[in-house]
Amino acid sequence: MRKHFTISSTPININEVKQFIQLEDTGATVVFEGIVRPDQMPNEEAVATIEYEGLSEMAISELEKIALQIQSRYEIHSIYFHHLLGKVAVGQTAVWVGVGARHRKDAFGALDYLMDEVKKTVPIFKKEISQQQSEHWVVPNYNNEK
Amino acid sequence: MRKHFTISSTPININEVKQFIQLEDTGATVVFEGIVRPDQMPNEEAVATIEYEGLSEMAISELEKIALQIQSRYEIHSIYFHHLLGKVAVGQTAVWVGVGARHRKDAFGALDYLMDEVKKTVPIFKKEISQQQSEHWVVPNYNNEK
Amino acid sequence: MPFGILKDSLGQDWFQWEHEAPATVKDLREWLKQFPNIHPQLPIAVVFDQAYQPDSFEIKDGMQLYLMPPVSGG
Amino acid sequence: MPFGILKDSLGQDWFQWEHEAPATVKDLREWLKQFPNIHPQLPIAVVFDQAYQPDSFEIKDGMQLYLMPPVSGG
Repeated sequence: MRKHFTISSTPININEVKQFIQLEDTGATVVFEGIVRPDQMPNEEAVATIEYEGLSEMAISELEKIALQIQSRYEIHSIYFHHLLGKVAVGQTAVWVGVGARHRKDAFGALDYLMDEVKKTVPIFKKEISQQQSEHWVVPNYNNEK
Repeated sequence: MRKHFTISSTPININEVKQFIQLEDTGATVVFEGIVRPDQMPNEEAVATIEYEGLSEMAISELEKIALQIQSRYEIHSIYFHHLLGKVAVGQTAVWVGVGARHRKDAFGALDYLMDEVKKTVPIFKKEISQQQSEHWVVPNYNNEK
Repeated sequence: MPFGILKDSLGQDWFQWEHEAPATVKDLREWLKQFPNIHPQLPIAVVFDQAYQPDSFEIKDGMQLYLMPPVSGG
Repeated sequence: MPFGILKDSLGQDWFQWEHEAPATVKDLREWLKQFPNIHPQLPIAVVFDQAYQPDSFEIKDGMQLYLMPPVSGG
């Protein structure tokens, strides 16, 4: 299986993902982008930027584990994962993920599974920042009132 | 909801899909491409080209019906669907589909649902053609021996 | 007008169907059974006015219908 | 080294933990309860050597550990 995992501060283009994931007998490619939304923060200010921090080396190691689980569940040709660290403005993509497979259902299933697992174990943390410079750490499944 | 449905003989680029589906508060975009595979035909020759034919006007009308069903099931911002008619060579994309939504699960669900329904009702038909010019109509769920 | 594999099975792009009125989609399906090149297991959909029509749909003089095998796009 | 919201809760990038040997991840978790800025419901993962470590993991002298709140990438 062809794999590419990067945790980086440099944005990429959807074409890079697409070109990487399509191999000779690939019949389905799926590319997901996670984009920063202008959500309302707890203090009712709007998110202007999200700042991501993380442990790159461990993140790659966790992604490798997830890739092994995916290989045992889905027939796929390739995985591409690129997550930004640092500040990402509203409307900008923070994560690009692509999967190539013979069949659509495997590509969809693998990509969905990958993102579910990323949100459980891959050490990346995000802080919402408003135009007025208020900050709010996003902590899933936790009462995040300060 | 922003919608774009085309049945055409002109290929497009993944960027066109991506740009169309990302609106102001979109947090997730998913783009699927269906690509012609070098499968083995019943006579054991390899597919070199697929030729698609279809009823464009009715296809658009069926897509509109599917879009209505999707809107009642998923919260999405946009759908893009572009299917080629005519000959498409191995390794080339025959269909581009994109969905934008606030959340990934809605985008994934809607796109998967759309493709499932397309394969049931949208009047597009495909014929595999080998390098040696053998032809084979693909008829799902049917014993297709000639 | 037949589409896809049906065009090859019938060997022509279109044909005329003559039937004593009243006729339905079900009658048309029965009539199609006479063609030895159409596999009896092949589902055939009948389309009029850009929409699939049920067995009970009444076919009137001069209507242009499409005969469709299972779709295979995507 | 604490990560994410924990860095703000603890007010510093790193700190030293002194404990009579032997100590485990569970002991460390107990010790963290003294910090009033850490919400008692916040799950904290302890990472050593690029991997999550269970409560039973034995912490040895000089180990550099990471304290992690729930991840929120993607």
